Amino acid sequence: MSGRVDFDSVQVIDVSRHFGRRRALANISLTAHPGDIVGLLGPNGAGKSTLITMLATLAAPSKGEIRYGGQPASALGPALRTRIGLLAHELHLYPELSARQNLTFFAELYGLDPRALVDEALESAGLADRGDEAVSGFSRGMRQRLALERSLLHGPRLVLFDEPFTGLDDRAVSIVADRLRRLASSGAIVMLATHDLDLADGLVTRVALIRDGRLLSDEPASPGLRARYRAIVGGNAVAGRPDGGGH
Amino acid sequence: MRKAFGPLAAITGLMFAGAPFMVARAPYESSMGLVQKIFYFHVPSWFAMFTAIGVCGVASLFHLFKTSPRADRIAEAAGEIAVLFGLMGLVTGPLWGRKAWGVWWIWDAKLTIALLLEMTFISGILVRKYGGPGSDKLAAAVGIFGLAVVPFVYQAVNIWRTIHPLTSVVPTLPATMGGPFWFCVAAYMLLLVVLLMMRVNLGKRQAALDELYLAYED
Amino acid sequence: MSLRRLLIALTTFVLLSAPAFALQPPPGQSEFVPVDSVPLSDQLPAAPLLVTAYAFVWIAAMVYVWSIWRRLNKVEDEMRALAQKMPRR
Amino acid sequence: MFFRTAWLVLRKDVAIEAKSWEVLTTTLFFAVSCVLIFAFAFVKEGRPVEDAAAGILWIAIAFSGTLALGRTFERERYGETLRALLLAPAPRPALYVGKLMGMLALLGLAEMLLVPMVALMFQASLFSRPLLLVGLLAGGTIGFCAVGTLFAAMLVRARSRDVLLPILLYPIIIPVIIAGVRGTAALLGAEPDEPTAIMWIGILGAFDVVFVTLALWTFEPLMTE
Repeated sequence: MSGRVDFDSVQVIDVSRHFGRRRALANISLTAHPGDIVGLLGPNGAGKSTLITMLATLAAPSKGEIRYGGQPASALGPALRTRIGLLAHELHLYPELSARQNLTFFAELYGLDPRALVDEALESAGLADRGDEAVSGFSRGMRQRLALERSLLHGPRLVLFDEPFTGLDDRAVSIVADRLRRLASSGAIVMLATHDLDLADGLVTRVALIRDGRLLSDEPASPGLRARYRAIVGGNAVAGRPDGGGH
Repeated sequence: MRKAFGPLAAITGLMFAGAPFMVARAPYESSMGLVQKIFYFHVPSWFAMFTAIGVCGVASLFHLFKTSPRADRIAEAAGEIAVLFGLMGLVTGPLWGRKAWGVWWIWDAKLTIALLLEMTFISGILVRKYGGPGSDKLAAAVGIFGLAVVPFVYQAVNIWRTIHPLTSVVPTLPATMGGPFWFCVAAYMLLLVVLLMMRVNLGKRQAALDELYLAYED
Repeated sequence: MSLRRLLIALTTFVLLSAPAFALQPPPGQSEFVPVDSVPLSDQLPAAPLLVTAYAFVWIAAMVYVWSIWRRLNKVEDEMRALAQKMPRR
Repeated sequence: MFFRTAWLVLRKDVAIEAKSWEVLTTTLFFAVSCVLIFAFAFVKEGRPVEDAAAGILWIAIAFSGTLALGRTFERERYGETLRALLLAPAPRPALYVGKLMGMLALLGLAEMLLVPMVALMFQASLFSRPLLLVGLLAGGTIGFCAVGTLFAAMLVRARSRDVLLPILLYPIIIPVIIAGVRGTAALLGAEPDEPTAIMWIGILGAFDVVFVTLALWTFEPLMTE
C-alpha cells in the first residue's frame, strides 16, 4: 500500500459550492477531531449530502478548501481514500451479487485479505446466515446494515454517514448508534448527516446546523438540542421528516 | 482588450468590404474561370475553422485540468465559432464544386474531413446544452478529443478519397492571385478574433448573471 | 456601451453591399493558368455561384453577430431585473 | 495496485454478467438484427453489393458496441456504485482500464459471432487472411472501446446520457470505422490486398495509442464533479 496516510483532524475551511445558479453550500467552516461524532443537522436539501460528498473527495468545492491533518486531498493522493469510509444514501451495493461477494470485492479493492474481514462484517450486520443470497432480495434495513459494514471494512479514520438510519427499525437504529459510539471511542472521526432530530439527540457530541447551504450554528451537543434546533431552523423542523422511514 | 474591439471590428468590416474588389481584380483561372474565385472565400474559412478548433482544444485542456471559468468561456466561444466557419466552408465548397465538378456534394476528402469536424464540434455544443450541471467538463473532453482526432480524420479520409485540388496549390499562387488570397485570409482571421471577443464577452455576462443569482439567493 | 460597439461593427459591414457589382474579369497568369478572355457562356453560370458564396459568408457572420447581440441583451435585461429585486430583499 | 484494481473491477463485472448474461445476450441479438437489416438493404436478387460485407460488419460492431456501453454503465449508475469505485485507494484510471477490458471482452465475443455470420450471409471471404482480419478487428475494437468507455463513464452523471453517448462518440470514432471498413474490404478482394490492410492496421494502432493515453490522462478530472 502506498504508505500509511493518517490524520488527526479534518478541517472544512470556508467551503462554498454551487451548481450553475443554485448555491448548494455557502462559506461552511468546521473542524472535527478523533472521538467526535459531528451531527450535520438540517432539513432535506440543506446541502448536507453535498458537504459529505466533498469530504469524501468525490467532488471539489467551488471555493474554499478541505484539509485532512492540515494537508489538502490533492497532496495526499489516492492513499487518503484508504482512510475514508462513506455510507451514502444510495448504499453503493451491487444488487446482482451476494452480500459476501459485495464485501469481498470491496475488501480486495482496498487491498485487504477478505476472508476474516467478510465473515466478521456479515456477523455484525446480522446477515451471517444470508451471506450468499443476492442483495436484490434484501430489505432496505438489511441493505443499510450491509452497506454500513462495507463502509467500515478498511477501518477508516474519517467515517461519513449520509442518513444512515433510513429504513431501520428501533432495534437496528440502536445497534447502529452503538456501532458509531464504538467507532468514535476507538479514535475515528465520525460525521453524521441527518434531518432526524430524535436519533441525533443522544448520539452526537457536536451539532452543526445547516439550512439552505448555510452553517447556522456549530456547538457541542447539549440536552436542549431539540428546542434550539427548532428555534433556529424554524417551526417546520419536524416537517422535514422523510416520507416513510426514520423514527 | 476591450477598447481594441471597436477599431478591430471596423478594420474587419473594411477588409470584408474591400475583399470583393481585391478578388474582382484577381486574375481569371484558365480551366475553371470565374467560379474559381470562390476559392478566396472557401479556403480561408478552413484556416479560420482550424484555428478556432485549435483555440477550443487548448482552452478545453486548460479548463479540464485547471478548472478555470475563463478558459471554459474561451473554449465554448471557439467551439461555436469553429462551427460557424465550418458552415461557411461547407456551403461555399459545394457552390464551387457545383461548377468545377458538376455536382453539389461529392465524398471528397477535404469536404468529408470538414463535415466530420463540424459534427464533432456541434456535438460539443449539444452536450453543453443538454448535459445538465457539470457538462462544461464533458464539453471540454469533446474539445480535446476533437482536436486530437484531426490528424486521424485527415489521414484516414485522405487515403480513402481525394479529388480535391491538392493543398499544395496555395504556395504556388502567383503574386496577382496570392495578394487577394492572403488578404481574405487576414480578413477571416480578424473576423475570428472579433467574433471570439464578442462571444467571450457574452460568456462573461452570463457568468455575471449566474453570480447575481447566487448573490440574490444569499 | 456594448450597443455602440455593435453599431461600429454593423456600419462597417454595411459598406459591403457596394462591391457586389464590381466583377470585371482582369487578365493574369499562374499555375492556376488564367486566360485573358473567357467565353461569356462559361462566365455567366459562375457569377451567381460566386455572389451566393460571398453573400452566404457575409450573412452567416451577420446572423451570428446578431445572435450574440440578442443573447447579450437577454442577459443584460435579466440582470437589470434581478438587480432591481436585490435591494428590496 | 493499479492492475490489481483493474483486474478486480473486471472480475466483478464478469461476476455480475455471469448472473444473467443480460448485456451479452442483448448485445448479440442486437448485432444479429443489425446484420439482418443490412442484409435486406444490400442484397439485390440474392447477390450482395460488392464488398458490402466489410461495411455491414463494422457498422454492426459500432452499433452493438454503443448499446453495450450504455447498458454496462447503466448498471454502475443504478446503486451509484461508480462513486464507491472512485473511493477505491487505487489511482482512478485503474477503474477505466478495468471497464475498458470488460468492454473489449464483450465486443470480442460479439465479433466472434458477427464475423462468421457476415461471412456466411454475404459470401465474403473474410477468412482469407485471418491474421490480418484479427489485427483489424482488434485495432478497431480497442479504438472504439477506448473512446466509448471514457465517454460512457463521464456521461454517467449527465442528463439525457443515452442520447448524448452516440452523438459524442460517432464523430470521434469515424476514422476507426473508415480504417476498419477499408482494411477489411482490402482483404475481401479476389486476391487480398495485404499492404493496404497492413497500412490500415498501422493507422488503427496509432489511433489506439493516442486515444488510450488521452483517456487515461483525462479520466480523473472528468470523473471528479
